[in-house]
Amino acid sequence: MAEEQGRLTKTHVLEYPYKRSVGPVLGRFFTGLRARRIEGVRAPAGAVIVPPLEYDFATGAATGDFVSVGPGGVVTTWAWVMAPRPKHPLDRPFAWALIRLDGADTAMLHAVDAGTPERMRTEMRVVPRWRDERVGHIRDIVCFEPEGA
Amino acid sequence: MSEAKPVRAISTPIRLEYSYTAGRASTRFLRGMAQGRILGQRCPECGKVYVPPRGSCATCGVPTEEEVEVTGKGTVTTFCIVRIPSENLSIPPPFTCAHILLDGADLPFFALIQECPFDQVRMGMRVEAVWVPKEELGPTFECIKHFRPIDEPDAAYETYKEHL
Amino acid sequence: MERCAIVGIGQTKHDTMRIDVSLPGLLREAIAKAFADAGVSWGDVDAVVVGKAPDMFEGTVMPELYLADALGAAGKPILRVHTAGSVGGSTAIVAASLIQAGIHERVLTVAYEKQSEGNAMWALTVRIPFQQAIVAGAGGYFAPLIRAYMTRSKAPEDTGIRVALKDRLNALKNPTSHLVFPDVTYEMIRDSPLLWDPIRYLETCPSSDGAVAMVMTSEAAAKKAPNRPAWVHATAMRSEPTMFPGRDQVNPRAGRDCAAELYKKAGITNPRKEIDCAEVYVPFSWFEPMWMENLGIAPEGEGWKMTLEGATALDGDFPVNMSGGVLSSNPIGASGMIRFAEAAIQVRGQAGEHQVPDAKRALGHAYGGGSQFFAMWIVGAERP
Amino acid sequence: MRDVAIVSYAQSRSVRRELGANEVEMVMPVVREAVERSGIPKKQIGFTVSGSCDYLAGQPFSFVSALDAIGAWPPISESHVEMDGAWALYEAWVKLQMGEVDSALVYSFGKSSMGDLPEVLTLQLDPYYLAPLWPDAISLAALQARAFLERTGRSERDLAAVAARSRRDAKASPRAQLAGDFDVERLLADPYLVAPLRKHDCPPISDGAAALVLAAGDLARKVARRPAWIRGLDHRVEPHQLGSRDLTTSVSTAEAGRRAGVGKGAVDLAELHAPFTHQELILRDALGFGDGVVVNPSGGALAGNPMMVAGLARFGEAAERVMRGDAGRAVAHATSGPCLQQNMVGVLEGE
Repeated sequence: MAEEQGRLTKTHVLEYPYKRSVGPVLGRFFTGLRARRIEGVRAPAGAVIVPPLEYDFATGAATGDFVSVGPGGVVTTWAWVMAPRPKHPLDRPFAWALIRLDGADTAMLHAVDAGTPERMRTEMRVVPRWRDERVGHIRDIVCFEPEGA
Repeated sequence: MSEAKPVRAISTPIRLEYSYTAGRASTRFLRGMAQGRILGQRCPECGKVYVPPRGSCATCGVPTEEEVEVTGKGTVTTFCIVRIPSENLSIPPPFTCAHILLDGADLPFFALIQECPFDQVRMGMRVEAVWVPKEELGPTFECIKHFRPIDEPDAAYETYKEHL
Repeated sequence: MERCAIVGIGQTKHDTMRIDVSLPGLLREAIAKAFADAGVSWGDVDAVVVGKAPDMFEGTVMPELYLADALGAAGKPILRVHTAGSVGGSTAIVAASLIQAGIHERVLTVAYEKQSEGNAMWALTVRIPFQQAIVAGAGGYFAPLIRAYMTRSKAPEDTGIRVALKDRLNALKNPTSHLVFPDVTYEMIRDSPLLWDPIRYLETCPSSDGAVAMVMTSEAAAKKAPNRPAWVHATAMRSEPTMFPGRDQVNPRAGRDCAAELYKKAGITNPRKEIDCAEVYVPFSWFEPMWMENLGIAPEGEGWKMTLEGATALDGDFPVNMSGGVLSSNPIGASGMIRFAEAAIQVRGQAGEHQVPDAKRALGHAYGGGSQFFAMWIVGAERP
Repeated sequence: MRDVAIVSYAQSRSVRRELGANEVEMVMPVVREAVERSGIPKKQIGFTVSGSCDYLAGQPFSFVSALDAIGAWPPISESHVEMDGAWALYEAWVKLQMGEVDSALVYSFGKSSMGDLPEVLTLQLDPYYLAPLWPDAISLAALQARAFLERTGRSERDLAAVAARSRRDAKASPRAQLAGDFDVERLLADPYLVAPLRKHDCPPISDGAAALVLAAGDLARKVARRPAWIRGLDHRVEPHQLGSRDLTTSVSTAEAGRRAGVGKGAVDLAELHAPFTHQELILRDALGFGDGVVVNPSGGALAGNPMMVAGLARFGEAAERVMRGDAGRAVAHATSGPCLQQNMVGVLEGE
């Protein structure tokens, strides 16, 4: 309890360790990440969706076969974070990027550790940096980094 | 690692912090608590007394301004005995929670009944607020620790049946 | 007003934890069944209406946004209703209104809760600064009201046990039920522990993962449906504040007014006679007699007599919760819509083992908050 | 379709942090004002619907206590959407289209200041692939801004010009939180917040509430001198996964605008719900606006952005201008979700 401009104020913490069942499609993707493997899924019209969904985002129809993609890809757009927030994947300035992995038709969001914004550009190639202790989670990829870095 | 079981669930903890400020009516009520007083507000249209005040009359939809002090004595209108442990519980079950209509108020107040066996609480029982020691008073609801029975005859059902 | 038909209904198997599916997968399981029933697919849907209880149950803010893809909503309107426990009912009403207003031909509505992802008990008792701590949870909120009802009505003390026994026996006839006790007996319920005295464990609803979906259409589109539709005869919603002086929470006026408007719209003057069966939101067994009175099916103070006389049993003259009710499956945000859907299932003659013979008109009921939000509909086998 | 109009509007001034009032105390005055201005007695209003978001305050059922603000007694026919108030307006409009009622009260409220808003909005994202990375709302908008700038050849100067114009126009609005004269060159000299966005490209964090009253046909004509008739209203959503969308356009706005009939006549002014500067440019393109359309004379969301209210406010601000006779035909737009995922477009006209 504290006072601010004559008003009573108090901090309220909302905290819960949600656990989410992932089902067959997301489950296979996360299981793949644990083994440093990235898989997408094919939509009925042929597009390869990465990360995979149980459904075609455009129509709702069920998706089909799994397709190996990446691990590298190209940045389709990016944003440079000057001051990372505590929950961000990296604790130093980095880029958020949409990354279209090789063989995919959609782009996935992740962080790119490029050091400085000068090293970032749209269409640049990036590769994942894997976490040593992988559990089957999107954060098994620590971030991406410029290819050849 | 690849021989391990397929991933069936992921962990996604969430923690958010908020800063709350008490509204006008709550501020007045809580400041009253810090002085060992129970303050309500009267609706200018229907004349009913809200304790704790909510800043408005829920039926008339108008702001409530006039302050009314009520005593810590009241009547149990109904109750339940909580026997199941659960999240966010500060005391171990079993214990009794009651709706208490404070004398002078028109709205029952939800509170614990203690200093009496949990299974001897009854509808119509007269009770009073038990406060924390003076030096521990502050702007919180917890200034009233609980309610306890007092030596008065039970209120007649007719006197509180509108407040169930 | 356009007529609205329910041509497709699907429910998941409700369970404590549907670890086998993702949350979108859970919804799509219900939707796939509704689509098969309606003879439609994703491309046939004009708009989607989603209902669920507080976002904190699963920890996603306004989840209809991320669910848009899973619901095939891209390029379509999507709405998200939230009216506390009555939400499943109000969601169905909003979906029906899109047809009744003549705005869309085919609307998909879906309601869900995946309680196992989080903890509803936690979410409902989060300590909020400057508010009184909720020390007792949902049961602790409603138990005093039940005690007040017992006192007022002088109902026999085992009324709640009898309701629970009836609902748990009905649940055995419903393949989607979460709680299934094949050997359930009166004694088993009587001897189950008191949680929030006077509420016993087996008189209480479970926490479930589950979803329900319905396809609603205009009259023209209903003609193309392969199975017999249910028709919406009337809908009504009513709300009142949580706390005000003199509030009757045992027999809240919002519920009485809601029912009165509903019957008026449906042309019903004697609900007990003119309605063949009802699916009523009963999270604690004692709410059956309380709602029978609130709904005007029984005179005030006499709702318990219907239970005792067996009127609300599957073979009674006014069957209630033929599906097993909320006591048997409770994916909170879906529970209201399940009532609405089960009412429609009855008049479509699709209820299988829990079918009321020749049900022509059924009531679906949902309530929420501190017995303050009500949503109801009457559905019928005949076009209104 | 039945003729339905907005007949009154009220909104609190957007403030960075409302210390004095809780949600109920914030909602009560605007509801009173909107109802009084409508000339329809409160007890005669046929339907009430609100929009809000539990997570702004971090407490379940925040809309339940707001019901205290409106005096819901005797019990009222009422609903709530966990969406911006603009979608509450949509539900009310549908109810009026059914013909069962002739008037409706719509309100919404949001105290965004209570939590860390960019993080609260993170929880709007896919909980498997996106939210666990904790991308914040500003970062996602910045991804969209860069894609837009690179595809269209527009510049950061164009974005700064939107900010400067919005906040200049906001000087005339008593509801604005951020108003004043800003020099584009000076704005461009500021550091990036999340490149390519600077602070001026982003909306302020605001607390606020708004309410409006809808009336149908003759009732609207009776109570309002010049009702703002809703001639078209539609909303559409796009896929959620950002990497599956073209972020540089807003196909859902274009489709909603087409269905609402935006192109059927000249547009005098538009209130567009564009929390970020580049989003105004995307929306203008999607709606096919030329230079003749006055956009966001109120200052828009860049001048005050109470969450859950800012979309409804666009309808209110546009309606007020039609009711005053400042505009004959106006467009109102609301958005929800990351990077303009969901959009609503309405066309408002005087008689």
